[in-house]
Amino acid sequence: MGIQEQYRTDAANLLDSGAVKLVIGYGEGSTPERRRPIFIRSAEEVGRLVLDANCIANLSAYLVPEGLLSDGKSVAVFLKPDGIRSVNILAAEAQLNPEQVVILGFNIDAGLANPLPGRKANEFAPLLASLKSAGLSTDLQREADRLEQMTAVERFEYWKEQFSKCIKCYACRQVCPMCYCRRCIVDVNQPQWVNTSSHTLGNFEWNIIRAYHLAGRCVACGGCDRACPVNIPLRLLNHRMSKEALDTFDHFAGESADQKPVLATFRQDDPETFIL
Amino acid sequence: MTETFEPKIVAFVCTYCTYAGADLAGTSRMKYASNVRMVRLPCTGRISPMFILKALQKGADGVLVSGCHPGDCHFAQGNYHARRRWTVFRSLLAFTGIPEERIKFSWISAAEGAKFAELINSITDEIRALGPFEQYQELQKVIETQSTY
Amino acid sequence: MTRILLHSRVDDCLSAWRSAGFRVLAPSKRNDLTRFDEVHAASDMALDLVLPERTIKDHFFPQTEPLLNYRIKKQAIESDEMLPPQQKRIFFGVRPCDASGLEIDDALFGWDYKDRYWFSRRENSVIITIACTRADDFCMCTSVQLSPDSTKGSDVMLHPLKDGRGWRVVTLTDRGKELAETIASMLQEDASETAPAASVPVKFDLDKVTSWLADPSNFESHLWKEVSQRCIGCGSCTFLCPTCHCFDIQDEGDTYSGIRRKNWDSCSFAMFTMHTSGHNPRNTQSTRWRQRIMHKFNYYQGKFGVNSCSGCGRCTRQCPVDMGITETLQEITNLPR
Amino acid sequence: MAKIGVFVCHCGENIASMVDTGKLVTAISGHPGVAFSSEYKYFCSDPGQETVKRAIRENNLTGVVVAACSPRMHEQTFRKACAEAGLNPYMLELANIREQCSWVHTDRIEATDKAIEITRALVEKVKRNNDLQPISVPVTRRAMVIGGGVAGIQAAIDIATAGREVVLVEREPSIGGHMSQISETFPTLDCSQCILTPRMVEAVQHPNIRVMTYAEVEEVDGFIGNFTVKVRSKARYVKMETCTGCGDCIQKCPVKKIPSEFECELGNRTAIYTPFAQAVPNVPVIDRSRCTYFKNGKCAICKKTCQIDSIDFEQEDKTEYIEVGAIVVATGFQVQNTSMYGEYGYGRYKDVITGLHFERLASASGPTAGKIKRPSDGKEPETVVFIQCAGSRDASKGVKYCSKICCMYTAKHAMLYAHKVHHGKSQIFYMDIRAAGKGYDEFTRRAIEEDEAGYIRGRVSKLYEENGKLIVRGVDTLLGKPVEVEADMVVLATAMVPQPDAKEFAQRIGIGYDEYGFFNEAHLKLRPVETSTAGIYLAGACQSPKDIPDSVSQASAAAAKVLGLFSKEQLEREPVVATVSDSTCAGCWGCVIACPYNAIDRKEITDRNGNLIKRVASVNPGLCQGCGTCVSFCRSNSIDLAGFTESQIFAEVMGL
Repeated sequence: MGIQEQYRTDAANLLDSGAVKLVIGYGEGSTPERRRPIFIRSAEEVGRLVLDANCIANLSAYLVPEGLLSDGKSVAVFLKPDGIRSVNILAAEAQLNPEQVVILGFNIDAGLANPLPGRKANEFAPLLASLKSAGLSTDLQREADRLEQMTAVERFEYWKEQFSKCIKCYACRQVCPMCYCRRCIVDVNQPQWVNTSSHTLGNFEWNIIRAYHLAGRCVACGGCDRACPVNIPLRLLNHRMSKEALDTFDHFAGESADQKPVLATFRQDDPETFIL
Repeated sequence: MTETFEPKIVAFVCTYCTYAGADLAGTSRMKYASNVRMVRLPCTGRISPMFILKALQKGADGVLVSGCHPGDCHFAQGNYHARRRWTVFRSLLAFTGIPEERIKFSWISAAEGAKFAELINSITDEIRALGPFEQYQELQKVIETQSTY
Repeated sequence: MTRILLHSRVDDCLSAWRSAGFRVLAPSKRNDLTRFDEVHAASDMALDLVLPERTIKDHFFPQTEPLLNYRIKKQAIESDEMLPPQQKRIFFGVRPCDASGLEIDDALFGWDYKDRYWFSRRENSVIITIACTRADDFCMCTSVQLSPDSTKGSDVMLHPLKDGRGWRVVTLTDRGKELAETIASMLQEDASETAPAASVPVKFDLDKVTSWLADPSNFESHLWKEVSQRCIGCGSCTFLCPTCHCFDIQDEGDTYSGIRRKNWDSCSFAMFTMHTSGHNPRNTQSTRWRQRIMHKFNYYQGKFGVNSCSGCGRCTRQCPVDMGITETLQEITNLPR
Repeated sequence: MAKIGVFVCHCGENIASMVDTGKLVTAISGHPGVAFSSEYKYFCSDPGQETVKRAIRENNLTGVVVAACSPRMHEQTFRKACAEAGLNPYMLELANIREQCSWVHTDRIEATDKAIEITRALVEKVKRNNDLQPISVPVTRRAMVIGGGVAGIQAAIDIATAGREVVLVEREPSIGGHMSQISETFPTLDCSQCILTPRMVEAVQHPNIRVMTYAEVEEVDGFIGNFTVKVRSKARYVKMETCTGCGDCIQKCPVKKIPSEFECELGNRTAIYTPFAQAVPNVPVIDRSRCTYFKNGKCAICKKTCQIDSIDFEQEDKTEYIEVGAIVVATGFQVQNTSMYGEYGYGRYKDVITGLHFERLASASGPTAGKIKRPSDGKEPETVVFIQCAGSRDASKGVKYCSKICCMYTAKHAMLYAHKVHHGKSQIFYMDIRAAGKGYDEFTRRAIEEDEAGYIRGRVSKLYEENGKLIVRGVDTLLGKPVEVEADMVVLATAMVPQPDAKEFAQRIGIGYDEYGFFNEAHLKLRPVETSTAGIYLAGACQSPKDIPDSVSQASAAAAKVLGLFSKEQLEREPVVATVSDSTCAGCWGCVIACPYNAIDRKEITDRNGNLIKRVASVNPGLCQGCGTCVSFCRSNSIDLAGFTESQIFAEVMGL
């Protein structure tokens, strides 16, 4: 039995047994390659579930809307390792109870979706530990290196051009599992810290502050980057922050559900190379 | 242009150490450059990264963030938290092309009036040499003008 | 009499137009984004796109636009209006859906008060549209009673020739004719056959949709929740839409001076209808999505006699969760009656 | 509409000589919102302050900026003036144009420009200042002292003698702590028991002190002035109320061979026991794990023996909640287990003992009645080797810090040994002799000069047994030669370490601790007896290794802090505290984790019917110290800090 069939069966069993009230998974999209999030509430519908290498979106953001988990019932969700890390962070930040999240875990390798054993976030601890020791994406690092090699002036020009495209649609924020704030900093208007107008200055501020807010929290699912309708390489900003968290503070976002936020904690011997 | 460029520098400081250190420089009648404008806060822990961005928007050519030495924080831990935030935010700014030379961080205690005066002078010299932060200021100028079509 | 413009003469046209004081914008690709941008040569253009990612709306109703600047004085506040420049522009290689979008929005920006920002730009612009010979999975102009060679909103229509050498030129308005005169010498008489327009299948039944939407009992239909379940509430569909036109007015500045700006806003945003009291009449994504559909295919129709959709399909094409107008209207079409 | 008054002070010539005050007044009077401006020679003088007050009244000013010296100088002066004129004192800002302007610049034009900018920015800030009222917190004027060693006893007596109630909680069956185990004390060699026992009795008999022994603090809730402490009194199986402490039960108890903890296992105790003869209270406890009755239901000899029926096998642990306004933590220390030093043979050779063992051997009330007898065969040792820093100052195996007392007690041990075994020879391996303290260096000199303690500067590399002798091999670094000493007994100057459960205890009561588990003071130099949690104070070796005089001083200092807090019924606090916006807080608890003062709690928001809507952070103004660390952590800007609000800072920066 392929993974898709297996997980359809698992989903049906979970729903039938009442173990979960909802399965959040992937369905056919509007083109053959596209997959879209779908919500399955009865075992009869599991045939709509699709699982293959095109299922790349991190569905964990659908776990946090208010009210979904407040009845104490469980929800099953298809998650890649990045999504499992998101669930850990959401749990660490008290946005959900990981006991209520049944994970249908998979990864994509060589164009195939493969099952990952485990059902609850904590069962994936060894997997996440191995991801941490494997380090951050070398592909992203190569892209980031290209920027790092520029002069500051060139880098500023690069980002100025990129940010000038931003239309402040906030797709990056909306698609992000970590952006669960009831009120985003950009919507604070007393005082208006971030210029909401989508001119380059306002866009600069918005994109910088969002990256900062994701420091030590981004799991590199790439959701924002794909969602951006104007193709700003947001992944690079987030990668830079992840690198800082990992290299400097040994913090790998979402390693466990009791991980403390990297910016709400400290060590007395945190390195400081730049303070005069 | 014969007039030398005088940079505008905004400093965000904690009241217990760096602000007091600056006061000490004053009571000791040390002399330093007049380019820095201080914003007094209770603790470096109160200094949000947005402050730095707003200072840049207001045309600052450089920013200084300063507080108590590690272990000396009046609030015990505020500067440790601040240090982490600075580490992260500073690398982000550098990555987006805001030169590290323009965003300075320091520990200056209430006893270090001389260090304060020297630092202000050296930062002012350094940023004067860098020239105005035109790239960022350009962003502000652009929004003050109507689009070209 | 038919005249054609050969691809090889486009550069000549550009110089002629430029010397006549026009700025020419065409689809181009810059910094990983396809959009209308100023071009100086045919090689700058990306005319083979089905559609650029962004619409020409951006150049008539910019995402952020200063309205006035002000200076806070001790006793009073001084202000000066900031009007758009009177720059003559040519939009070359517009698609029929985007061109139609402009005409759809003319109704909105001119019904009680003629929006100076919109119309001064409209009046200074000539729209040269290229009929579509290709479409993609998301195109749906035919579903909203337009077509791949619709002339709505265009001043000049270019029909690609079958042999791919150029376009047949059809002038549609006085402004279009005037413009064609400026390049008369670069056009040639030719009877070459034009390529067939793209075939764009009809995806939903607009009449069924509009009558269903007009029925007040469907306002609370369970359909709204179902179709919007995965909507994440970003504004990308509205901001990439050639007809969406909601905006917000913001003052931005420091202690001493500032600028009042008109910024795009989106009915998808939770904050869009947030009252100061904290009450939000559209407090769920389904009510916001319903508003968007209702506005486009019911209210706008009722007020201006036209639907506020030109069928470009960007809402689905660029949706982060593969949603969009087409799917909802198909669902409505397929409802049992 | 803001009506701001700006008062530009000349400070004699201090400001006026470098800042063109007239120009400053002109510039600022043209600034939006400035309703009044004036300059004067000395605004801090009485007539100057009168001018300010009059201007406030006559112009109905809503805020005041005094452009003068540092707020650290005269903020309070002008706040008071504002209050006297009917303006909220927090509607004042001081523009520092002296210390940070006129005194440090040399160009009058530049200085004037800077003064104008500074003043303007603060006008913008003060426009957004809010009326603030001092926070007043009711104070329960009863203290709890946790730990009944010498520090705890001292703190309790000091507080009680000043007239306040104290609850002294000790987890052992008797108060007294480590000091009661000590034989004589340096540098005076007076008997530890002799000086401590009267204090123990005083504590237990003090009308204001309630002593709870054999009791554990389980939880601390609340905040300064208003703590609720959950205390569990462990079952003693002996009725405190009736027991007379006659000791008959102890005499008759058949289980006699239990190594006594108090005697460092050099002596034995029974299953029903008091840790030592002078225990306070002198009421025994039954060691349930060793008692035959509890094991198999038989025996109960103690119950039969007791003439007043004070044995109660049915007793259970009792939990009570005690309301207190302040807490003194005096939980003391432990000695490090030195068995990790294979080279010293501790645990392997019976005659390698710790300093605390030696105290018991030397104690007149100890297992050997004060005779120095080695544990293996009870023989009097002819040669004793003392090894200092057996654990301290050793980052690789022991602890990095200096335990501070070992140099002194080793000298004392050598002395006591010399006094008791006149022909005995003592050899002390040491790294440095740290004898800073009143009479301390004299004391070590006496050990060397009068009592002939042989000090060898060097480390011990190996220790082994040969022919009934302990061979101590080391190096004398002063001579640069290896040395070998044949000893009959070896005493290790073991490190002082925190209680094994110190970290967990600190978490439970909400105070900080260092990498070892010593509790953190709020400020090492300036607030050494306070913790970062307001209302909780430290005394004694739970904070860092300390000797008796230091522990007692700190205990009295802590008592003084408590009494200061208890001097008023209400605690008045600066209103510079954080507040949370319930409507926007997402409940991520980052602020809760970041707060250095544990001042942020989780609060439940419920609807009218009591159904939970959400959980949000909530700042306890009694605990908040106003650092603002939470504010800059909060991603959604849902926390703000009074006096330094986001709006104020924004306006200040945008006004520059």
